[in-house]
Amino acid sequence: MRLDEKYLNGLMIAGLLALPLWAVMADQPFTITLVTRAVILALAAVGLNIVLGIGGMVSFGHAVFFGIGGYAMGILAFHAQTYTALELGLFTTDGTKFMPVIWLVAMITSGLVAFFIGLLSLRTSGVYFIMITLAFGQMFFYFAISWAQYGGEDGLSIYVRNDFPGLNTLIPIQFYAICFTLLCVVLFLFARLQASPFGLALNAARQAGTRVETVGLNPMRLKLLAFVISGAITGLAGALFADLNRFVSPTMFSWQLSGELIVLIIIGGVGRLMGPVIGACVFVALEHFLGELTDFWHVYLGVILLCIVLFGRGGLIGLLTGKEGAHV
Amino acid sequence: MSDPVLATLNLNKSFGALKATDNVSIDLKPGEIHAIIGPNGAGKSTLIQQICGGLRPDSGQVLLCGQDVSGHSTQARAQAGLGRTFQISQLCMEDTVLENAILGAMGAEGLAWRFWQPALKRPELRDRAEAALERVGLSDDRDICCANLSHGQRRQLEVAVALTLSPRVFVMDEPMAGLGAGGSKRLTGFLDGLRVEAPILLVEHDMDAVFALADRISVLVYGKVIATGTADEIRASTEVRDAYLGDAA
Amino acid sequence: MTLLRIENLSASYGVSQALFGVDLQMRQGEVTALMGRNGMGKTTTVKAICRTIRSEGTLVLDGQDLHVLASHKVARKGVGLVPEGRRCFADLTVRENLIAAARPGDWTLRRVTELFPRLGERQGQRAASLSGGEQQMLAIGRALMTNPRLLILDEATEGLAPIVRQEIWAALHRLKQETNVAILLIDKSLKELAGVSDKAVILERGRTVWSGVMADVTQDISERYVGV
Amino acid sequence: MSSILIIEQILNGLQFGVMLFLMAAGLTLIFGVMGLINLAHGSLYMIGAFAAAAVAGVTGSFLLALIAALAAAALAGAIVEMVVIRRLYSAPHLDQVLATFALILIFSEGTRWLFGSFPLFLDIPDALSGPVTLPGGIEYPFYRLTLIGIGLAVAVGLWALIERTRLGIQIRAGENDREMIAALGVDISKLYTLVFALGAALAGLAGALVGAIQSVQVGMGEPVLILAFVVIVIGGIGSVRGALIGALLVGLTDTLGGVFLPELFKLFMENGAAQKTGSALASMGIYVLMGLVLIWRPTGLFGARA
Amino acid sequence: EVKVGMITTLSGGGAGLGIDVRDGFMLAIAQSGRDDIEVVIEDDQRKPDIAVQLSDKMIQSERVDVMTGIIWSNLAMAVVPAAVNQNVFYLSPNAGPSPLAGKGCHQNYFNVAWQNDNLHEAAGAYANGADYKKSFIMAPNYPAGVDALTGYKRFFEGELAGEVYTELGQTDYAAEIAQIRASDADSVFFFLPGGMGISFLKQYADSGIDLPVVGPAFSFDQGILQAVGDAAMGVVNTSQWNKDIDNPTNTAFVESFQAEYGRLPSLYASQGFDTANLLLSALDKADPSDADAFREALRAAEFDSTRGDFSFGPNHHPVQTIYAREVIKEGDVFTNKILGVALENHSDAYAAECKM
Ligand SMILES: Nc1ncnc2c1ncn2[C@@H]1O[C@H](COP(=O)(O)OP(=O)(O)OP(=O)(O)O)[C@@H](O)[C@H]1O
Ligand SMILES: Nc1ncnc2c1ncn2[C@@H]1O[C@H](COP(=O)(O)OP(=O)(O)OP(=O)(O)O)[C@@H](O)[C@H]1O
Ligand SMILES: CC(C)C[C@H](N)C(=O)O
Ligand SMILES: [Mg+2]
Ligand SMILES: [Mg+2]
Repeated sequence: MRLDEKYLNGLMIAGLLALPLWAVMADQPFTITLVTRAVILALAAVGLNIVLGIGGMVSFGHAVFFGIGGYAMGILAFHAQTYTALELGLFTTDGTKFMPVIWLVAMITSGLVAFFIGLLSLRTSGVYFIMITLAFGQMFFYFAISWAQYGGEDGLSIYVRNDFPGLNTLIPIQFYAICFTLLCVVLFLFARLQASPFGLALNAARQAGTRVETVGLNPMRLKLLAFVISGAITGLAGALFADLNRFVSPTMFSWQLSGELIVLIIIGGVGRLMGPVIGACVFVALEHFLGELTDFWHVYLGVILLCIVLFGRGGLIGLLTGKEGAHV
Repeated sequence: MSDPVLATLNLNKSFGALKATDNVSIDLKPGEIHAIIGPNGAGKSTLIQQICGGLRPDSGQVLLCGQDVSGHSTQARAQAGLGRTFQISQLCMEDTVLENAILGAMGAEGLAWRFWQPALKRPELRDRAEAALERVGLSDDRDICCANLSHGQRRQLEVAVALTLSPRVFVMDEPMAGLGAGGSKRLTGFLDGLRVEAPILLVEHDMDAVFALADRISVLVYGKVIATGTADEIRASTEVRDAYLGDAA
Repeated sequence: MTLLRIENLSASYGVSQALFGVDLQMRQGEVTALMGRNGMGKTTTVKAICRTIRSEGTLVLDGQDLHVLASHKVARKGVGLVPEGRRCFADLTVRENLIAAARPGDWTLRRVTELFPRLGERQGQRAASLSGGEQQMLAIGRALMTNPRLLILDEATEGLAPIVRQEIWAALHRLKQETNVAILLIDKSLKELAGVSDKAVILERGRTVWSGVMADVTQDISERYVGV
Repeated sequence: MSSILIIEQILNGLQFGVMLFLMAAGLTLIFGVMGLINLAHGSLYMIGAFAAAAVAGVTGSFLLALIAALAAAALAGAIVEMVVIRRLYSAPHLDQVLATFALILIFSEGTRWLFGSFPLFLDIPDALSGPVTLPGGIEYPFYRLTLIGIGLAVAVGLWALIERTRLGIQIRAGENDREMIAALGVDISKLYTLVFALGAALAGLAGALVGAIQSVQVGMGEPVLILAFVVIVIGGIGSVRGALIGALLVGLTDTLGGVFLPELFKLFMENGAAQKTGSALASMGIYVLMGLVLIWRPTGLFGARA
Repeated sequence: EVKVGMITTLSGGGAGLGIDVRDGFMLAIAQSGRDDIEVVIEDDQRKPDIAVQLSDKMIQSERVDVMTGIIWSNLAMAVVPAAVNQNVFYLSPNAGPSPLAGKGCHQNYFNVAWQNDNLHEAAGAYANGADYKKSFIMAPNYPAGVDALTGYKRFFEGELAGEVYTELGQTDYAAEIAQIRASDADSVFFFLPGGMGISFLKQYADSGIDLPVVGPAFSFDQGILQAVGDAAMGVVNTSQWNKDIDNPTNTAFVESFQAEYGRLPSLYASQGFDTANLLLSALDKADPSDADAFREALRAAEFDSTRGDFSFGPNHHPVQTIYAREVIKEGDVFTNKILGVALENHSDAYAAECKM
């Protein structure tokens, strides 16, 4: 029996609504934290899915944007909590603990960085693109490690979660509501984008770059814009992730994290709307439940992931709907 | 005589020691089909690549409607009205036939930077795309995924995508290749009618088609134009016969 | 003696069926033309023979059921393929393309470059940078290097200059006369096909709708099934 | 800084480069030639080191240990190819990424399961230990000189295999078009199993050789993996020569950067701070190098294709 | 019923340390015979974000009273401040980053191992005693590495022949060894925990340089000494514990640990064991639900430590004796032997900054 992708998507959203509500009733706050983690990782991966799934650019350095989002939050909140001034050359600020401003800063900064990284990286393609984005990731990673002002390798702790008007973000379900809403918004945008002329052109640029050029479109510009949008979304996710943990550290820039984001997408299904969401949920659930079974749970995780690739072409969504995903 | 829509002036291109294009000057006038023939490896595709912006000539110019486009990118030339088909199909294999055509329509309408309304629901794109598919006879296959098309069907789609652009010039690299005998006959008839919309620079090895269609024929050998003339003139040239036609004339 | 026997062959691409019942018989030394309009299943039949697509029905080469063999085993049984779209190894040189396929027999690097002198001149050039026609020659040369008993040419002369095409047809005539190789030909040029083929098989929507001696392919038949 | 020290550091850079090449050699083969993104390459390296340590522990023979490393890694490689990789050649590249990522997890924790959580002992054989004096009075460990020799030998052998043998040609043909080379009668499956096993064996050899002067522990393959990727991408994928040059460049950049950047900063900074800043920049050095190379030549120094 | 949450590294390359801490801890719990203590153990994979989430879980869902287990300073920095602010007690069995000892100290945070600088300070003190005049010092470029060199310099009275920060996770030390050779140092101090130390020592031994080496115990613990092998023979290292410290608790601990797990305990195991015993001693006196009483009970530190005398300074960090040990071979097994005291009843440099 094959499932229609639409139902699957609906089911997934319903699940993400129901599970935390149940957790509130059953007084299982950690379940909420877990789901929040999955939702934030999903958000980051949705960002990556734009370049990877639609545009076919395998960015192995998306942790850069995740990390920038994280550090944007960390730095702003750090200055706000220590009442120290943040000198930004032209002007000085006291930092802020106001989420929307933090998000904006996170998205703008990571979008800008994505612009420059994209500009340089998009000269290459295929495996070289994978590696040059990795190179940028590593540069940021090592930079963060030695950035003593903000904790270096130790990272930065923010003692209280940042504020959102009208909500008490310290209550897990309320913070979850914020993350979930943002995920839904971004998913909606993703769906529109994918079907829009821009999405179609980007998708075409993945499959046949010369074709796109000969109809008078500039694949480089399409890809670059996609990269910027993608970076900004992943940056937003990074800011949320930092807020979830009330902590940022260079591991947010690590290549393992970039790799994990890619893995999430493949598990769910490349280029699928819900691919990253399903991938993130499954991954987080596996990580959690397998960890309780045995010390050597990585072995089991590995075996399960292997089965997903071998038997589910097009990830779990491919397995359930019987349709292959985008070829990247 | 009217001004040429497309012209090359002394184009040169070498690959190492090989002169793939040697001082080529050809032009294309409104309403005509100008066929380029020549042995394999003579440099026809290389010439087309230079005209369309895929390769940068070592020297020489490309003029489109009198304007020098030599320094322009592929996409700029397409926007300026160059519609091209490839010798080896360049299609989005995971997309449907219609989506491939819509992509062309987007290029023509300059509509790639829209992020909201689904591309398939935009009437201006859809109409344009469906009209083009209709003309090459692919209407019934519009929802088939490109990967599931046969070789010949893909060749038809190549032409359809060029049509969606409503270009001022067509540049076609072996559009008949891969079409069956029946398909070639149909396409020949179709191109015959197309020349009034826009002139066609046609590279083709199918001599039946070339002789039936071409107002002028240029023969390219080792990167050089060795002859230009009407079908009869070319057929009569012994030089061309030796280099290319054999006894197909 | 029957070399290749195909009966009621069916094949699908995923859920969409492409062949519904192809019948085809070939004998050693015989040239058979496989005809039909675009998308009627010619290439799919070839793929089935080469075992690059799954199929059902009878598929027997020289008494051996091909359905139990892997693709490379079929080739080693003597099936040489010139595929649609050439598919030369783009990053290899001309010489390397030929060497990669070589198997002992009459056809050697020397003989192939004699047949196609142009390939000889470009031995060190990457296949990707060859002209379309040169690639086609390379594909044929490469298939010959396997010293096949059954040579399959799918769109053998697509994109070739008339003079080269004549060369190739002449080469095929020579092959037919000088060797005992069986040839399965797909090509759009009816005239040339008729000149070299002994028999013809016509496909329509994945079925054999006509087969017989080439000479019997009347104007009527070709108009009906091939569109000319 | 004395000139002898500078020479010695350049030598160190070159030697580190050759060591990197040894690690990258198997990866070039698998990644460059078969077009497979094998993230589990580091695991095969680890398997080699562990097998060597285990056998050396029991027999006390370094030679047997090397043989064991080759055998174990080759076997693991062959099994992996037959059970997993083989099904993925026609799949999108990304599926290979996920599958080999899964293999890392399995191999790493599996090794820990077998050998425990503590590093293993593997030492340089007596015959190769200690320094020798080079012309100019430079004292240099004999073992490292041996590594240079082995690395160069592997480079030549590999280059000859890929470029000069029929097997090599068929392997490269297979990368271009697997289906086609099979249709021409080449048993590409067997060939690829062989190549994979060979690449794995090289990784295992590197693991054993390098393991003798490093720590043999779970996870030792991961940093190596990244470095090896950097090396072959700088050199250009599929080019053995490129991998060697890339490895030397990376080796020199890393070593000399680590030594000279702090010195440079000392010119205008206080000692400790100069050390910190200098070594921070040095750790980014090879990635900056890779970025620059790729921006300059998008397909690496000797690469033809993407 | 008391619930203890242990977050430690149980998978991946750094797992050995976490496993030792856990085993030592659980050994003490088992020996206490108490069945009203539930220990929840989770693997942090050495990732700070995972550690933070696990700590959320411990606090929110498991509602633990006491937390412990973290090995790495950066993970401790991520977890501890938030945890103790939520009124949970945290007993550190290993990491002792300087901020948590100074300005960031907290009444609910107790370190049962050492402050990060301690062993390095002791190494500096030992170097003075050994009459070293010029040291070449080296550590990875990360906060604990900076702490290490700072600690050594704080006590070492000689000059520095060179000061080098290496890359975290570096495996090849040829360049540094060349620098050492070229310098006019008379001794080498290094802090390279885990695999980095193994690599360095092997390569150093093979280089033919024979300057004396001194370092903290982290590259010479029971878990990795076998992997370093002969290269470590005779090297002096500093530690607050060794298996030959002569007191009944320690003798019994070494014996029972070996009986239980079939291997010699490391200093990490001893730290885990001491942490559990500190906890048990406090539980005997008060219940964690009475935070003030329980805190007082912890602060008193009335338990038999494997290191002998043990007490807390004002910032809840140990005041303890640190020894110089030498690597020796007992039969086939490499291990350490105490040479003498490096620092007696040593506290740490940050206590003055701590206001609680
Ligand atoms: N990138 C390249 N590097 C080297 N030589 C090249 C390159 N591209 C083309 N060539 C050579 O230039 C010549 C012209 O090639 P081109 O593809 O233009 O021929 P063509 O006239 O289109 O032939 P066909 O009719 O067979 O398609 C050929 O000999 C080819 O080998
Ligand atoms: N890879 C594929 N996936 C799915 N369907 C396919 C695929 N290739 C071909 N088909 C379908 O199978 C049918 C037969 O195709 P085939 O390629 O055998 O035709 P053909 O006779 O060789 O045509 P042509 O002369 O155009 O090459 C066609 O209708 C085509 O749409
Ligand atoms: C094992 C110890 C040296 C760990 C150290 N506390 C660190 O933060 O990394
Ligand atoms: Mg051409
Ligand atoms: Mg066909």
